[in-house]
Amino acid sequence: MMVDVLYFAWVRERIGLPREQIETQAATVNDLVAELRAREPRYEAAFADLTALRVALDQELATFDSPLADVREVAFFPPMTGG
Amino acid sequence: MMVDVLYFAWVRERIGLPREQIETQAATVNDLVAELRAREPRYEAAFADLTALRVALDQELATFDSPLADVREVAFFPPMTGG
Amino acid sequence: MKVSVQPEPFDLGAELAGFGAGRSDVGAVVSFTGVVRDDSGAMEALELEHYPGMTQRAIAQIVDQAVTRWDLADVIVIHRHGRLGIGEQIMMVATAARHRAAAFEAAEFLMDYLKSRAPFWKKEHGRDGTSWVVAKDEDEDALKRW
Amino acid sequence: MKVSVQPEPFDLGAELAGFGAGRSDVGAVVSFTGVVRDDSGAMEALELEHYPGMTQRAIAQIVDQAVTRWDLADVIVIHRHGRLGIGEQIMMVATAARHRAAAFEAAEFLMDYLKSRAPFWKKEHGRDGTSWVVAKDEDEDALKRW
Repeated sequence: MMVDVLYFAWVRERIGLPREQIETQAATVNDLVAELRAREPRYEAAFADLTALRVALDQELATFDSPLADVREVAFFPPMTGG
Repeated sequence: MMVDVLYFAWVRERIGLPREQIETQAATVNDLVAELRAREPRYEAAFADLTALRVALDQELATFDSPLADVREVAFFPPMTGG
Repeated sequence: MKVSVQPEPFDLGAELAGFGAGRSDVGAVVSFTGVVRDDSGAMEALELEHYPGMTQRAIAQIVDQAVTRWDLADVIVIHRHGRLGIGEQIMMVATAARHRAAAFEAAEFLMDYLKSRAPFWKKEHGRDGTSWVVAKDEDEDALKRW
Repeated sequence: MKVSVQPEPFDLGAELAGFGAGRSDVGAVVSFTGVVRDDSGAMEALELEHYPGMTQRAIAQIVDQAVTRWDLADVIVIHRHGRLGIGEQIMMVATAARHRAAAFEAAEFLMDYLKSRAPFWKKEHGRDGTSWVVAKDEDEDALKRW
């Protein structure tokens, strides 16, 4: 399946792009992260510490063990600092 | 000694005047209240329940057992409802 | 710091414009505005009596306590007296601080103390007559948290 | 109810003028305004990045939670993004309710959730370079009280 993967804040800076389309068979977010980490050192660096990251699936906060079935947009970012 | 005695809210309405000068030898607020209650039924009515009243001495909140020495202004009123 | 006891209306927006401005250490501004409410559906006006000699000083003492307790860059308290219609603003409090917790806590502290320690008394004028607003036990209890 | 995510400044006074007006059941209005602070003395600007598709909806969900939990007559949330100078307003929240406790609590709830659950990220631009603001443990802990 094709998913849009979005990166924000220092995740975006570390990976070097704000979004990309990815063809994946990953069943969960964790599986997708494993695929990304295997790609290049900049992905490895961005995903080195998952406790420092948050994930949203189709624009709703989710957990890294969430299934990716039917998900069209995955976003990775650091803990939010609004307000 | 002469003291200015002020009444506010329903205390003022029940006694029928906002302030008066009183010549008294009362040692404490309680003594002054006893003198006032002995005057007329409208004072008796106003001071019937001291738990429903507050007192300020020279514009500072005080208690009914406070001494009156050197006090020039005594104010009686119900619990405040500001804000 | 500004404390005002007045019969006139105040302009909340004008008071807040520029409040805490020109300081690089203000990150949080909280305001509270009290408005005349009609719970019974039969109220016509709210009358606020106060103790002119004491009011300004009592409020200033409450503000002093807040400033001692929290690190506040600025404070406003404006409290009206006289006869007010439904929906009119009764009073306002504003606090400016570095962080939101201090600004919120100080504003709530000020409100709790103004409610029970500033010499104002409210009388409701309604179609069925007048009645003095009775202080609530919960307002006195609210002071215990500070 | 009003939720706005925008790069433009907002006018706090204009937003609050008329907020909760025309209702006889509003007795309390609370507002919070977040302002760009310079703690280091070397900051030049604060940049706010956000997640356009998600932000408006995430804020609306937080407002829905507040409205479910407290009896609120009205709510405003305005949050800016983009590059802001020291002293500029970042965001505002306002709540209108019958009593002060609900107005204060709902405003604090909204702030706590916007801080940690609305998709914004702050970057400080200073004379010595740039750095992302790190979320504080205490901001995450603040959610536990609700």
